[in-house]
Amino acid sequence: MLIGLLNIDWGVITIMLPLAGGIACVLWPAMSKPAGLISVTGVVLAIAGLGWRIMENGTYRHAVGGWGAPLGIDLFADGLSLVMLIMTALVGLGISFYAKRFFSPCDAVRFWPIWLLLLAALNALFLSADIFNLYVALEMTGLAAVALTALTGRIDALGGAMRYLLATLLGSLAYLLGVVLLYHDAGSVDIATLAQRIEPNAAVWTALGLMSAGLALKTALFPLSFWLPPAHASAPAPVSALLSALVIKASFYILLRLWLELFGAFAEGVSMLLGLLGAAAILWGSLQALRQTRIKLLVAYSTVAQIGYLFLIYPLALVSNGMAASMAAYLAFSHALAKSAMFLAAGNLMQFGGHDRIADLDRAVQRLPLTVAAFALAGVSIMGLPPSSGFVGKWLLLDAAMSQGRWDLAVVMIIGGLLAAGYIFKVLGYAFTQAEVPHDARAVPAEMEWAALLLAIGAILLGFMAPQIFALIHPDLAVNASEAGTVWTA
Amino acid sequence: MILNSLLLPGILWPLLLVCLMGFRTTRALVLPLTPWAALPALVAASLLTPGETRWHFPGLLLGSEIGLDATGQVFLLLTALLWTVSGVYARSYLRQSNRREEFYFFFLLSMTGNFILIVTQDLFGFYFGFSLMSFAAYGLIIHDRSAAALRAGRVYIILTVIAELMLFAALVVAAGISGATTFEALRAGLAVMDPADRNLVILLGVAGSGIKAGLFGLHVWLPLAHPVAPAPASAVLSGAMIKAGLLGWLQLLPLGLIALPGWGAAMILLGLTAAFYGVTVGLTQRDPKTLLAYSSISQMGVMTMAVGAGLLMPHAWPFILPAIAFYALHHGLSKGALFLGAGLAGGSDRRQQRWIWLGLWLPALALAGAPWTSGMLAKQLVKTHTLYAPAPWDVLLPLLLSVSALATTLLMARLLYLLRPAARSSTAAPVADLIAPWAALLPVIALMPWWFTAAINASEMETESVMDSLWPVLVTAAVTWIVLRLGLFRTLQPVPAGDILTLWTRAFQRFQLPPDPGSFSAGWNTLQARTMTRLTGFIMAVQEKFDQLEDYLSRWDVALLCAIILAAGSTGIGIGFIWINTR
Amino acid sequence: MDGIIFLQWAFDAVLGLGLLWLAWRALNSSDLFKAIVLFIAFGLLMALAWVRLNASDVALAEAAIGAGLTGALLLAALARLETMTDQNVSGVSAHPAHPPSPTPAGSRFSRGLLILLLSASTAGMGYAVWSLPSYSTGLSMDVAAHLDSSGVSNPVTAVLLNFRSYDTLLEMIVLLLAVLGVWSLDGLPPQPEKPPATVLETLSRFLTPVFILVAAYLLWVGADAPGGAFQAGSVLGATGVLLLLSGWRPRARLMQWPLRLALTTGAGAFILLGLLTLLLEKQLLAYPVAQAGRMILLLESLATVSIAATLAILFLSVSSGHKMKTGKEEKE
Amino acid sequence: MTNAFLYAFAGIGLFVLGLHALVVHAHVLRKILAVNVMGSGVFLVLVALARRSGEATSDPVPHAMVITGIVVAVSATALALALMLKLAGKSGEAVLPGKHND
Amino acid sequence: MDGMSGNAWLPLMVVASALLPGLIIFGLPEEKVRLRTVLNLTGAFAKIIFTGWMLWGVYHGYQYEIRVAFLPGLDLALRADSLSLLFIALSSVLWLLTTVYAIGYLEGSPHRSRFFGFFSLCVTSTSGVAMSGNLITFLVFYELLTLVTYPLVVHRGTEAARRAGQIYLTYTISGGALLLFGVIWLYSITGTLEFSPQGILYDLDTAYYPALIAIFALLIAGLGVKAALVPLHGWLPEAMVAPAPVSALLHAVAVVKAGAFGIARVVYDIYGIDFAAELGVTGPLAALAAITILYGSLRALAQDNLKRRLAFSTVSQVSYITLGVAIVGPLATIGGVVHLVHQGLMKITLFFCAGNLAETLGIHKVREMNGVGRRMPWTMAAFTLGAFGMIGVPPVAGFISKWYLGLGALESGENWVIPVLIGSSLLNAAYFLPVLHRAWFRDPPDSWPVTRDTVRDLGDKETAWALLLPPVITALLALFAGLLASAWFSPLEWVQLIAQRAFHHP
Repeated sequence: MLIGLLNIDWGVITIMLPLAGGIACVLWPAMSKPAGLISVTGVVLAIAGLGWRIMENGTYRHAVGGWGAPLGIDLFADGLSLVMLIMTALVGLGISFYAKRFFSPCDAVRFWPIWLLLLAALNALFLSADIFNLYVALEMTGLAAVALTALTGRIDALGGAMRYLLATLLGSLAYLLGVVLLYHDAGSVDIATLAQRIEPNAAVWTALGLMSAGLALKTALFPLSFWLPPAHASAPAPVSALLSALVIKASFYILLRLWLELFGAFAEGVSMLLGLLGAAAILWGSLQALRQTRIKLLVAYSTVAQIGYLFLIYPLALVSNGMAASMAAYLAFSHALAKSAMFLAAGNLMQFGGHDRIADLDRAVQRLPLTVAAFALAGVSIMGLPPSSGFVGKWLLLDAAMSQGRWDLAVVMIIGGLLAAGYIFKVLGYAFTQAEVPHDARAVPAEMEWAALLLAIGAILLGFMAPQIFALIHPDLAVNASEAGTVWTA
Repeated sequence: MILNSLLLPGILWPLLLVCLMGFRTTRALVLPLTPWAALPALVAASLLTPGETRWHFPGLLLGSEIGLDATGQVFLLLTALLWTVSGVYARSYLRQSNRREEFYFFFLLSMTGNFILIVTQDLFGFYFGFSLMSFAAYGLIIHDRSAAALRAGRVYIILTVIAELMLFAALVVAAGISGATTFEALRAGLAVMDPADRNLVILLGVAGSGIKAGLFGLHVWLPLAHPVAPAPASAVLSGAMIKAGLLGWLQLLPLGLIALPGWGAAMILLGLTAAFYGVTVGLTQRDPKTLLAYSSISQMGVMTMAVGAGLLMPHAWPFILPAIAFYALHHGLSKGALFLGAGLAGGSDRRQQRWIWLGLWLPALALAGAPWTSGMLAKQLVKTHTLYAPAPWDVLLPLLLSVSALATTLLMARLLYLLRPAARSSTAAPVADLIAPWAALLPVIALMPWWFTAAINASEMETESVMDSLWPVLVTAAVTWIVLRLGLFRTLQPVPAGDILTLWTRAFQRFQLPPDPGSFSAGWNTLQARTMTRLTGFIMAVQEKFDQLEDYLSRWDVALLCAIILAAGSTGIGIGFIWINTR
Repeated sequence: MDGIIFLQWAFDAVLGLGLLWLAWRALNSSDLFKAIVLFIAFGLLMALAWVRLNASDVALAEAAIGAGLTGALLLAALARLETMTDQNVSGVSAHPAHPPSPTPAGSRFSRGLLILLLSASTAGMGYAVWSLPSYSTGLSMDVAAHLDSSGVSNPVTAVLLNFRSYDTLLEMIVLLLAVLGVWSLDGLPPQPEKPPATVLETLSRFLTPVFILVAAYLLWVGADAPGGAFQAGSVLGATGVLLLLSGWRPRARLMQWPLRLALTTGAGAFILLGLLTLLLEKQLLAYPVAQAGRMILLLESLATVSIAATLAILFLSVSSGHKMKTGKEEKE
Repeated sequence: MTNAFLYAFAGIGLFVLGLHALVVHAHVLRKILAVNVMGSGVFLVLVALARRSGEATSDPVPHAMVITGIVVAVSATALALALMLKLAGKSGEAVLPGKHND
Repeated sequence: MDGMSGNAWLPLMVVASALLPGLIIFGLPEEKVRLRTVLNLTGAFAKIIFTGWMLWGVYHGYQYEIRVAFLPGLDLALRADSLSLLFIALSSVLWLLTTVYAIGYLEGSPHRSRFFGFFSLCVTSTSGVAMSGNLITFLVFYELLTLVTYPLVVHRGTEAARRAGQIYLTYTISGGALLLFGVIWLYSITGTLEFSPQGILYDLDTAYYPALIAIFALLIAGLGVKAALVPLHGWLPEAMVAPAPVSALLHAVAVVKAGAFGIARVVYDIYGIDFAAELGVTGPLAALAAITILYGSLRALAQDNLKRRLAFSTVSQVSYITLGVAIVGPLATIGGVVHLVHQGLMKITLFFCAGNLAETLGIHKVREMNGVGRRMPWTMAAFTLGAFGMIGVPPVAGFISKWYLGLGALESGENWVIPVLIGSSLLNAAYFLPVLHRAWFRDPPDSWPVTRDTVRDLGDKETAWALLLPPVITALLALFAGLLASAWFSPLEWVQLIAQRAFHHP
């Protein structure tokens, strides 16, 4: 029995379980909350099972319907997918426990089914090895995300959601046109098959351009980030956390996957372009974040900046370093933990003070210590200060940049860190001081504080797990404590 | 040997008392002991055998050597005696003062410093003692808190700090080059050092110690500080502490090892200048204590000259050294007695005042070098060896010394005139307690030359010397008589105490960077503020542009245009690539 | 023969140009209502194109969904919009309206740039398409090879419900998500009931049974010929739309459990079947060859119900802002 | 040679027309129309190019994909319309709001 | 390195001895005073014990090292060598005293759990900085130090505190960024960041030299912020709004010393002193240090706020360490490195005393200090010792540092250093002696400017014991560090061991 349990195909479960949970929520709205929590917890366990399997047997592949690629659709997971799944599960778990107390019963019945379907979509996306299936998963993700964004029904949320929906649809269509071109060029939508058949010709290049632009739009790469701040800032806090931590990672993941498997080999020029935009994103997002007077907008702009770091991987790691997958996974994971913690903390502050004006934080540090601690710890990671995962990620990027002589990018990263420190501590500074007009404060449930704090702690602890994560993605590249005598490369 | 080992407890005893004064419970207990704090050191100094005592403390500071040679013993004796007498004197002198405890606190600290600098033979101990004494003496000088005292204190402390630093520089350079930690090694090192380095060390050393010793040009603090301090403090300042500078020279300079004619000449010149200058300015003074201070400058000039002679004639040093030591002893005790006596003068009891005045004649005559006094012996000792000096000093020095003796005598006459019983009056008569310690000093002064001649088997107390030393007294008597008859000094305006200090301050004012550090700071702040305003304006403008740009980029059409550009650009890169390849 | 080919070419060319022209008119007409009508016409023309491309399944879906339902949704939304904003919004965007821009010059510049870029993009994409090999079978060989074991003989249905049934599963979820998303936007302002047009009422009374029959037929035939769950569902959905248009409203009781069940039944069936096959065959949605046909029919039937319910409810929500009672409000 | 490329070009044209409208029109309803036209264009390319295998055996996989796509499109359209109506109900006009809503 | 290795866990224990109490304290409710005190003191004593153990071990040639994989090719390494132990020993002793002081200082004030929590984390970071076995570990702890000190700086929660906090961060984070940049650049050239006695660069190709010079500049700029090198010192006076124990431990010891210590590490163990001299970077560094020494003192002159005056004094004094490091030669090294300890002892004394004045009598300004020596003789006695130490008067420890610096300057022919030392002492005297004059020789005012709502009921006591003992003890330590400088247990002796190991490597 136990053996049988272990042999369950956990990969499929990670998709089916939240789907079933979502449908259960639709059928029995009153059961939304328990169904949701059970599903999310189940997904965590399933991903643990999947991870165990991948570590035992190497990459995971499941031919849906038994047909196998290219006729059927394959589910596929390697270390990169696994880390993304783990990221989704852990962040999702944290946000779920937060949402448990955040939403009023009326909102809860609307939130849970959509969130569970979103979770399923994300898992499906990270597990997919089929570019058309990725399109469907992407659309699922997008629609669910838009629906969640508009959840409050406030006008700013609606406007943000509208923008977001149109942007995401456009992005999907561009991606789909790319899929079309690739399919007709190579006769398959399976990534592995495509990888064997693809050659750099006009169709492939056009597909590359369309897909890059579409996915960059969905990932909100500067200057296509115009939709992100309004959407992420106006959504309810747990939703903002989901959007910033997970949803943008979905399109980023697809782009990265395409690059790793299909385009990376020949699209060096476009890599440079993406890197350039990434650098611009870092600067612009950070500067804008610095200009904000409201926490959630600040955090949203911070996301714009952090996305920039993700795109620096293209010129740095993809081209010559060979560490792209692990670095991307690590950075994405790190950002997901930190940013979700930040948004949740911002949500707490909003609930606590009834607003999110930075200048009016009014001694939050004393009255809401856990939340401020969460914000601070997450901020440490965002700033890229040690000891945190953000630091490790930035270090890796910097290392890659320096070893390739990419001074410009290194300097941008450093400046980005400084600006990040500026906007994080802008918030923290006001959290210590008393506002001119003291406000009444409402209580914040302990679960909500702890959810934010635990995610933030996760962002810190992840900083000490870089070797493990890398080992997961590059099993051949074991990172161990070196002997005192070190390698000389000079 | 056992007697020798009394030295350390003797020296540290005042320090222990200071520490005990810190605790409220023990303070009352030790206060009665404080006047006698120097007594153990005096006993130890008089009992020990010089040259035998040498202790090495490797753990202390950077390795300490403690020991005494004969010169040191003389210095210690002098110092301890003077501190004891002054201490006892102060007990009564400050009976009414509410700052008695404070006085004793600094008194003991200075005393400790003074003792330490005498008994340590290493650089660090000396420097430590020197510093301790110097800084603690500040408390004695400004004891009265009068404006004059505070001013004197300020001048004193500034010069002290400068002295400290010069000495530090001298020591560190000398030690750095020679590797020495003891003065013995240091002197030996200096003797073989590169002349340029040596000159630097000597310059710094002479100047650094010279400030304490009242070297001409650096003496300005003396006439300010000595008069304003309480009489017992003045006594030790002028009698004992001033000798620390002299001792510094003796320890630091390579005396007796090599001839340094240039330095010798310089010091002789400085000494002579001081000797005459001190008298000249002193004569114009009306305050007896100021006059005494100038007298000290003058007398220290003589000793400076002797040191200079030592630099000229290394071979004669073994003879000059005892002369200097004795001169220091003589001057210290006499000057101490005079300061203490000056503190007694002015009582309302006429009879008592007359006796005190008569008592003051002894140290005054001694300083003047009258026959059979210590002064005569001291001057003779110094003069004897100047005869062997290279030309022109062999002629000039004895002559000038004689003239200086005359000058000193005149100064003493002036002093006695100023202190004459009718000249001053105050309400309260000094009590017996106050007179006793002073009186105790007088026989010592009187007997000192005899003891010393016996000790060194000298023949200076002979008739020739007597005759030599008699004429200044006679001349002075005559001059005094004439002056008094004619009333010449009535209208004389005293040179302000500190004389050339005005020059100093004026010079400094010219070169002072900002007159007040506050204004420097204020200017800095305005500059900062102005820069900040300009910067803020600039930043605001940039921020506005930023916001506009962000609004522009957030426009739907612009953003989509960017997306199209990205797509087309990415494709274009590739297609262009293909196109190039196919060509 | 040449003449026929030429005629075909000419027809195709005209059709293509017609599509472009209609699209252009629809997107740039001065009146929104006209734009939507043109869009519906465009959809119908698209269906024709699908037929020309041998894609009857797509043609059916396009006609029902792309033109029909989407058009209905658009019209309903426009109607609501007009009542809501109390003005004739149709004429609002007579010209391609720009958001106010800082300088007209900048605007002209960006418009020029846009045209330039779009032309370049068109050329680029056209070239990319042109550069594709002129002969390619895609996956048709694979499909043909496995058609026998798929349980159906219509290759499109085979792909949809067997080879790539996983896509279809996710698609059902997308539909569900659309409903959930629309529902979560509750709180639309109240909407005065319009008296149903009598003509429409009569028409719908007459058409409803016919449509249901057509749907059943499409579903049944989907296994072998063009047709299937989506087409059937959309026809069924269109029936619902017609009924709704004619003023029919489902009873409140029907709007609760039964509706929810109807909405989820397709996806639920997929999931249950998927899990079942996972348990039995160790593979998600791997039907045993013998049962494949039946299973597909079952799935299709349930999916049809879901699709129909979804489309109808979407229309209902958009057209009348009907509030789906949520859990809490239920109790109130 | 079939009519595949002809329709594919038409599809490209539709895509670009839709894109143009999406960029230049302010009214959300027009944007929704534009997205739909773009989608149709993509579908057209997808199916048209499947015709390259010849008259008889058209590739069924793109057909299935397009059916999927059409369903996705209608779902998205419904959501977009609902959102638009809600937004118009709150703000009084069906255009995209500016960047910041505070 | 004779390869003997002791208990590898000891360095970790030293770090944990501060970390664990800190973490527990965060969770303690405000009113658990006793438990918190016990935790604090236990940690402090445990740290002293572990440190003592390691001191013994290192003296006998053992090595303590623990490392754990952190990044590809880079480990987090904690290693106790003689230099790190010097810093550790200083910080552990002063931590204990400051803890006692802080307990007294903060008695009855709010948010103590937070305060002591961050306080302990700060000590943790300092320990980590001290025991870093490579530059990456150093960087980690160095940045951590920045972060955990921020809440202490803004502890009071006033607008002034917030602004000071922003300034503090602006400087330190920027410094951290420069440091990071330098480190990563260095890493890209060398592929290693291990501290090693001769540095890790000596056999690099000369083509790298320009880059190495630039890296040096970056590293020094990064470290110089914390070490308050002019013109990167601006944060230090501002950060004085923090509570006195914070100013005392952090800004006189932990933070600024972390910077100075880092400079020492970079010069000795990354570049290697000989290589650095060959590269020609030590001269400019020494010049910069000299400028800082003089500038800090000049600015201190003009400050009326006592803590600000002390802060500028710190700016000046900490650069002695840098100066000593930058002058190539064992004697200067001794002078610089021993000043790490000496300055720490003296400056913490001064800050403690300033805190006492503020806490007991509400005195914040120099001009309010009239006659305070009479009211608080022990405090002012300690202050006086500290001040004289700063001036460089024997036998207080400062003299020893200056002496060795002077000797070192002569040894390596950098004669210009001596005037700098003299000038600095002069200025030190100029800004300390007037303070002392006021305190001891002016008449006290009729009433003290007590501003606190609730004045402590001290009776006729000078101040609370917990406030009085620490400065007196540190003053005595400073005194004996100088007086017994050559004794076997003195910091100087230990530093000579360091210098010996640094300069006479096999």
